[in-house]
Amino acid sequence: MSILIGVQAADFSLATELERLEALGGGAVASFTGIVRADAADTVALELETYPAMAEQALRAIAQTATERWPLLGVTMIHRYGRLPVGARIVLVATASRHRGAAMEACAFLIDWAKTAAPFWKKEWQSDGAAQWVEPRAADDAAAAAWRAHDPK
Amino acid sequence: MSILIGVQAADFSLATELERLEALGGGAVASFTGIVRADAADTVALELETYPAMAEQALRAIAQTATERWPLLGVTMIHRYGRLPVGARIVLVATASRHRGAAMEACAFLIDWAKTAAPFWKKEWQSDGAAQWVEPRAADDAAAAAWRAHDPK
Amino acid sequence: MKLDLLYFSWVREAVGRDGEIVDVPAGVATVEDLLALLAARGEGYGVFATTERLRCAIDQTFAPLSAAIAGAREVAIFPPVTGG
Amino acid sequence: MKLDLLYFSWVREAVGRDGEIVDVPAGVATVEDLLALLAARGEGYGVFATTERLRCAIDQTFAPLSAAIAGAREVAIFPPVTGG
Repeated sequence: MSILIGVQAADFSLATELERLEALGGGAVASFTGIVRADAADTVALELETYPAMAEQALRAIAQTATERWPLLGVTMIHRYGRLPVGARIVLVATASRHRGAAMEACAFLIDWAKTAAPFWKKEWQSDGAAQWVEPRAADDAAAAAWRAHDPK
Repeated sequence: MSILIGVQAADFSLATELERLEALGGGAVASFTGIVRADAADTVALELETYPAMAEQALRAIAQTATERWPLLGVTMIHRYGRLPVGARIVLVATASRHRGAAMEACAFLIDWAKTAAPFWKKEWQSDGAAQWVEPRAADDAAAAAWRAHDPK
Repeated sequence: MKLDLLYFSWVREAVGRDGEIVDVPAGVATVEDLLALLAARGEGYGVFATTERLRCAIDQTFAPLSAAIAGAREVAIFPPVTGG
Repeated sequence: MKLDLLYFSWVREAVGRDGEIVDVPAGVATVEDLLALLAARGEGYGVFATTERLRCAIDQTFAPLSAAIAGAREVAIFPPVTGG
């Protein structure tokens, strides 16, 4: 099992990260990338705050849980922090498996859990300089909770 | 809606393809890559045969169906043909959406349907020069059939 | 009626060619009828008798073997697909 | 008992600092007790009274607010996470 965790300000390379998973010989690689979206018309950036000492181990625990639930060969989770303009990548979760269903399901699990079980907070910056902290979404809690009841294939 | 379909012998660039989807402004990009896996110890390559006149429109019809079932901003499906050694990419399906669930579900749909509704046939080549056509898998038929009964979010 | 036939995968290999033009006689109404006609040629064409293992496309759209071929220009015969 | 406190997101902004070392008096057994102690300082510390909006981690592991702090070195107080 190959687990790669990144908590970083810098952007990452999709090619590098996915090729690392492709090379594990599994035949199936799935990925999800989250990008800063202009939710309100005047959002110009998201600021991602993290708890540095905790973030990497929280992501690693999520990845570890995924490897216990699905037959995975590799898991990559990279989460950025700092001020990220609209269009910038925030997070990558990606998996390698021999089975496409396992790769894709685990990927959905990883991002759902990253949203509720990793210490990151988002602040939305507007063009006029105003900013507000993003409120947690009930749908995100529900998505994470659904996996607790879920019996993976 | 941006649909990109490729039926080609050449490899593709994950960075190029995924960045195109990221640029659509949706905030969520999901992908699945299928790679030639050494199933038996002595498989050295897969040979992918296609029905060229039909393949692109069959993939386009699958992509179109996905856009009708999920709120997508973009769909990319690239399927290679020819002799592909172990480790080579065979297929990429990727989606962009405002919603991570839609992006990931549609991605799973696209690959499940590509396996049963696009005119490609795989032949497995062994190191001793022997080769056999891959038999269709009942599990693939079941996965595709499940989507017909599935009510997307 | 002239019809373009295309063969793929082990159908192509059994027949020894990737397609041909056939002159469809009267009374051959469906792909199944066509398969029976081809199977009757014997030798490699015997592959067309294994209808439960065969699939087809008419003018580049998947169709059941029971589909009518009237008006068709191109019929492709192949095993179940295994791509992806 | 000396304890490192860390504040994140709008907790940090309300308090005006990203953490501090507190000397935990006897009788303060849980994170909830600690929050009450902090809230009693008033002003920006009033944020610690909004316990239903607060979450915590003890020594870098998520914990319920009812968790005991005996033996802890670092307690972080923050709103529900919104990353990903």
